[in-house]
Amino acid sequence: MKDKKEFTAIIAIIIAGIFLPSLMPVYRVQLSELWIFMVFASTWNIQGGKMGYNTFGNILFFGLGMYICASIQISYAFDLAEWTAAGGVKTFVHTVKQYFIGLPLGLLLAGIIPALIAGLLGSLILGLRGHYFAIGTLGIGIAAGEFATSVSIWGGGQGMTVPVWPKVDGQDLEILGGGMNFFYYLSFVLFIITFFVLRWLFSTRFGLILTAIRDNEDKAEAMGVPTMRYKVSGWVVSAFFMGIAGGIYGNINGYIEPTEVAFAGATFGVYMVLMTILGGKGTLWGPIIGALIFQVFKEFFWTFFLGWQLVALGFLIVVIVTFFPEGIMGWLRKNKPEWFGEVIDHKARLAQVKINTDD
Amino acid sequence: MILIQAPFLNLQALLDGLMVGSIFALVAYGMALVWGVMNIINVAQGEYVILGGYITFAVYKLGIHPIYGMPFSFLFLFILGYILYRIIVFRVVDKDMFISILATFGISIMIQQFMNMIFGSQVETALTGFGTIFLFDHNITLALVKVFSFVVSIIGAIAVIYFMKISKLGRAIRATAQNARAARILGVDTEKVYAYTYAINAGLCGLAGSLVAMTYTLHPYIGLPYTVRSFMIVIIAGLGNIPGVLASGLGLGALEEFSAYLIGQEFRIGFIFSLLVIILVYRSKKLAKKREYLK
Amino acid sequence: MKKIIVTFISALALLFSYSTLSFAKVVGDKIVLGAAVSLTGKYATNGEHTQRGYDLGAKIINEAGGVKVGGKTYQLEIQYYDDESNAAKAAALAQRLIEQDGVEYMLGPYGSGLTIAIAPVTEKFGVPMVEANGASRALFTKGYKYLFAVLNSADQYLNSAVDLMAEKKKNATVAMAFEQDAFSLDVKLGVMDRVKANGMKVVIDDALPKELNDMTATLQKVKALKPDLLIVSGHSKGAMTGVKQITDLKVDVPMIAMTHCDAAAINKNLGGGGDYVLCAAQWHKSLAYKDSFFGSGKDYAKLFESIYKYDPPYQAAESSAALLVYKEAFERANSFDKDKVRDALAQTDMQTFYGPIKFNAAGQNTSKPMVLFQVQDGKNNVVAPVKWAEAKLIYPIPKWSDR
Amino acid sequence: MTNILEVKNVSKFFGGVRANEDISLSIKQGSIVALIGPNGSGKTTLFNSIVGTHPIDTGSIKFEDKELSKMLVHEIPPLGLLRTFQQTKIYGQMSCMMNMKISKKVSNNYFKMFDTLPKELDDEAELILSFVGLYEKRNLRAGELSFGQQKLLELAMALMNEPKMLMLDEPTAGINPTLINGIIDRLIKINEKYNITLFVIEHNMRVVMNLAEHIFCMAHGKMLADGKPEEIKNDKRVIDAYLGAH
Repeated sequence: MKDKKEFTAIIAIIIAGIFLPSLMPVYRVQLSELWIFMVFASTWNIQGGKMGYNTFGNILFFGLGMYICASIQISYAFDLAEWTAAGGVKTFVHTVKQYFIGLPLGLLLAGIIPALIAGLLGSLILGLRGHYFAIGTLGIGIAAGEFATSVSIWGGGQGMTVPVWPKVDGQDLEILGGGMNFFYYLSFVLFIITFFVLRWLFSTRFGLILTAIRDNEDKAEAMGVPTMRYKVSGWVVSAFFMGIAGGIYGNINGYIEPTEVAFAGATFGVYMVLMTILGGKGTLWGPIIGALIFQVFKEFFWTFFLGWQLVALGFLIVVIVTFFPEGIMGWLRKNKPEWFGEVIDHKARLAQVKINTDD
Repeated sequence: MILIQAPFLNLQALLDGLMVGSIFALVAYGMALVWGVMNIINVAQGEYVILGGYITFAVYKLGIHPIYGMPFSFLFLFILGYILYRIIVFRVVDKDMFISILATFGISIMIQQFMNMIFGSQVETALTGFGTIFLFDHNITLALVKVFSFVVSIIGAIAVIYFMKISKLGRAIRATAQNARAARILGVDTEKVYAYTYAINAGLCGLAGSLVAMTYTLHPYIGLPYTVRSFMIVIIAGLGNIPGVLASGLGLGALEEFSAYLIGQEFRIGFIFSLLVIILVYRSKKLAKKREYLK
Repeated sequence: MKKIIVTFISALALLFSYSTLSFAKVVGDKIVLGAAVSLTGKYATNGEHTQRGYDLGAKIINEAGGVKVGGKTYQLEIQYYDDESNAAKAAALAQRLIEQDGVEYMLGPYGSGLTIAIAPVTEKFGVPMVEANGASRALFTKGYKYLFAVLNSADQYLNSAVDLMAEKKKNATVAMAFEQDAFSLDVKLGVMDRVKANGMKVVIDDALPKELNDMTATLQKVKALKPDLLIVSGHSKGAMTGVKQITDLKVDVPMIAMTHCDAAAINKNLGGGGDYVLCAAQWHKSLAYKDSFFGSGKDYAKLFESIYKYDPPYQAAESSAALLVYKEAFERANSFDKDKVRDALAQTDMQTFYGPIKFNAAGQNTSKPMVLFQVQDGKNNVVAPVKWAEAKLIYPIPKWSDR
Repeated sequence: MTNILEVKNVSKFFGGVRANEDISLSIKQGSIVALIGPNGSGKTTLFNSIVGTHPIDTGSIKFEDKELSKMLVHEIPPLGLLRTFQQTKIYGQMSCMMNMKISKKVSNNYFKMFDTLPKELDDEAELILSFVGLYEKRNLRAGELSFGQQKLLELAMALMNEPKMLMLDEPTAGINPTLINGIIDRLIKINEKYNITLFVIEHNMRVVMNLAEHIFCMAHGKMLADGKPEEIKNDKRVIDAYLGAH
């Protein structure tokens, strides 16, 4: 894609990201969700799009991140078990200091631990190919949720609450306009970082090899590429950002529940795939556009199709995957290849191969 | 450990397991069929089952004995399957399998919602009034309805196998499964074969569903476990291995029943999925030694 | 690339266009209450009971002249969203009702799990929420200021059943099967207290999965260990599956206690299989409570049945009661300021067809006892507390061989 | 001259089928060697065994005195031994240039993964593409090329990787006959200019005879004969088993 256009797009997004909450404060939740979704899609795209490994398991890292972050935030100040045990008869309140040391700590570990787990699991799971990989990861995602239901330190099926935004003498602390704004900007920043990291990653040899793996893994191996190393590294990157996204989302939602909030394979786990496909697999911008459109549709359904929203969603899914399997960017690439730096001159197509032996 | 305190429970668990397993096996047939022939993983499997159950339940509500619901369930789902194929599924047959997974997922949540609207989300069940049989002076208890469903699913299974062997359509399906292009060249109308394969799958699910309605309880959102298990069964058995499907279906049922005693029922799904992953990884590792991978 | 920017802009435009939809807490002569209930998903049955309860409450109050505030009468209107029985959605929708739709008075969702998910939100925005279906004890230990529950907390549901057992038999043995969710786990807490207090012995303690449709394993254990009391709690699924399979397997237990029997209508749907089961209920139509809107419980039941064609489960009754609480509070506060309303709610002390309602500091209705009824040939007859008992407890449950 | 590749008593069974049975051969540094034999005689299996696509049952394979038979597929090319495929394998969605550039050999250092491709790669890639005659097509998606052109691209990609020895599986199959002389010339140049040892499976005897200085002939999974082209041409067994078929 032409640099100038990309540049304008980036600027547009950054400006939007900074000013939207003040333009429409009442939509901050959906907006933060939008940025989170963009992170979902962009990171899923590393496997599903670039590498051709369709995973349903990335939700695992999201959920882990969510639980880890919350646990750290709490246990930095209090006893976690006491906190989760039936809500605890006494009420816990974080001081400003406790809160703002616990949170970054939590977010950091929420990124690192899932990344490590991805590294360990990766070498096992990424040995699977095609739909076996899809099913295997699906298994991991759901199993994680089911087992989290019985981790009592996390409140098991009860779920657990997340520390509330600290109060200074009764009033919500005013940083960046209170908790909601704070986490909005947090998710926004996370997205921006993710975006630039991926943008750089895809421009390096790494990104190209991922595409090579998608196109023909055997060939890559035969050319001496240690593909497993690339695949695992890719998953680690996804896990890292998904984990942090989870940590943030947990704080936005205020309440964590194993199978519906954290390891929500049936909702988020599927959304991230749809968003990417809708926008266009394997492109940097596809997932972002996909997420944007998807989120708008989703909110739209909730508002106007009360009780029918899932039917509408199901219908949307079917339409997307049957009619636009290559997504918006795919469509563009077909019709506007020059935007993707692909010179299509028919001279080249028709040109005969000639080898002049006299040189 | 309860299984040791009451040794008869082992036999009991085994029998219960086999009976549950037989229903799973029936559902798994359909999946194996569709997977093998059309290279599609049908995620809507579970919803077809539940829908089939509701058809039987509707019949039961009319005051007719639920066993007469079975043919209705089968036919209704058969037709539905055929229609769905003609509208949606045929678009994803030749596409990447992942696409088909998503498409059928879309179908499944739509069906869930429609069931919720039509039948309500009340937990329902159809009573057969079949009695209970006791063996070994009341140490073993079997609900006759389970025995009944066991028998039906076994018969259903055998029927499928024979259908595949004998009937013209069955042979066409097998041919297509082996090599669609060759079949086409030999004048098999693969489109038709696909459509009927998918319809038969749905029909089988319907039949299984009507057994579920009589044996267990129905709820619009309880479909997933059936889909999951049929995955498992087919993967363990391997594609195009119909007798294997029966075996692994029964095996899984028993295994699951024991896991319910040993590690607790709340882990059933978690257990199944972990098992799925472990099996996949194990098999891929074994192949990796031969420098190959699961295809 | 242009296309992308265009999409982006147009998307924003769409997002903006929502804000025109949102409307304020009081429009013209309408007071808007917000509620996210489960119209779909695993709680949809009870979500529906809840919604119907709310609707009926609003209907009756409006027909009786609505709510009088500052000499002007207002109609109650409820804005619903569907939380799909999903905690994440519930929380998001609460945010949405309050922020986008400007709702300032919330009604609770169905179920403890979802109420737990919503409570932090209403608390954050200081919006009062009168909830009728969140029984988990966890709700009342967090020091929430804006949460008011008209129902008894879950840890009281089956206590009286355990006590009954204790009366009948010294150091009896107990088998338990609880779903792994906020509500059932709390029921368990209460039960465990009583079990300890009465020096009973727990022989089976099973956890049921969320996608529950088979509990053969538990029941087979019960057959093997022959406990005196079997307790099952897993919403309607649990009650239905439990009774169905107890019937199929002819499990003989002297006493069986469950929750959600009436929501699952086990007395009708299971051809006598549900007989003799003890059921915990927040309310029962036979109770002699009265108020000026619905009259007695029986009248409420009649009215409900005439509209929705089935006997009202307590989930509906308590939901209707929530509306009465709001009306009364509005009129005492005589203002729409949400904090004034909140204080008025805190002082609530009223009689309804559903029972007396008076909140303690934690916002919990303590003045109303739970009731326990037993299914006796297809009818739900209250057997405890003795004060309300219509019929004698049948104990032990006759063996299947004699039924 | 030293032997660059030493294959000793290699056997490979697929179930009951003997794909390779007790194969031994050695290839001199810098030579061009051909491997001929009827279809299904186990030529490609031997190639696969050498580059580790499937493990061998018995025997040993040494490349520059390093034992290959226990190595994984991706560990072998860095040693300088590369193969092309009978059914072409290329990265269909990427442009030919990209195909070339990512074929460049890199050190095994982990962080090399995250290098951006240096500019000068373009010149090198273009040079090699024009060497095999694909220059005009460098910006097309590799998937759009014809089978023969993909063969050439694969050859080019292999050269990009700067191997010491190159194993070509039917390099002229599917290639426009008018080009064959060109290919032969190129292969010889590759051998001389870049001093790359060539090991070629080929059915086209004209190519073989013009190219190879030593020929191995396989039949039914066994090594039938080997020797100078002239000897092979007149070898009775070879004529019966293979050439006779012409």
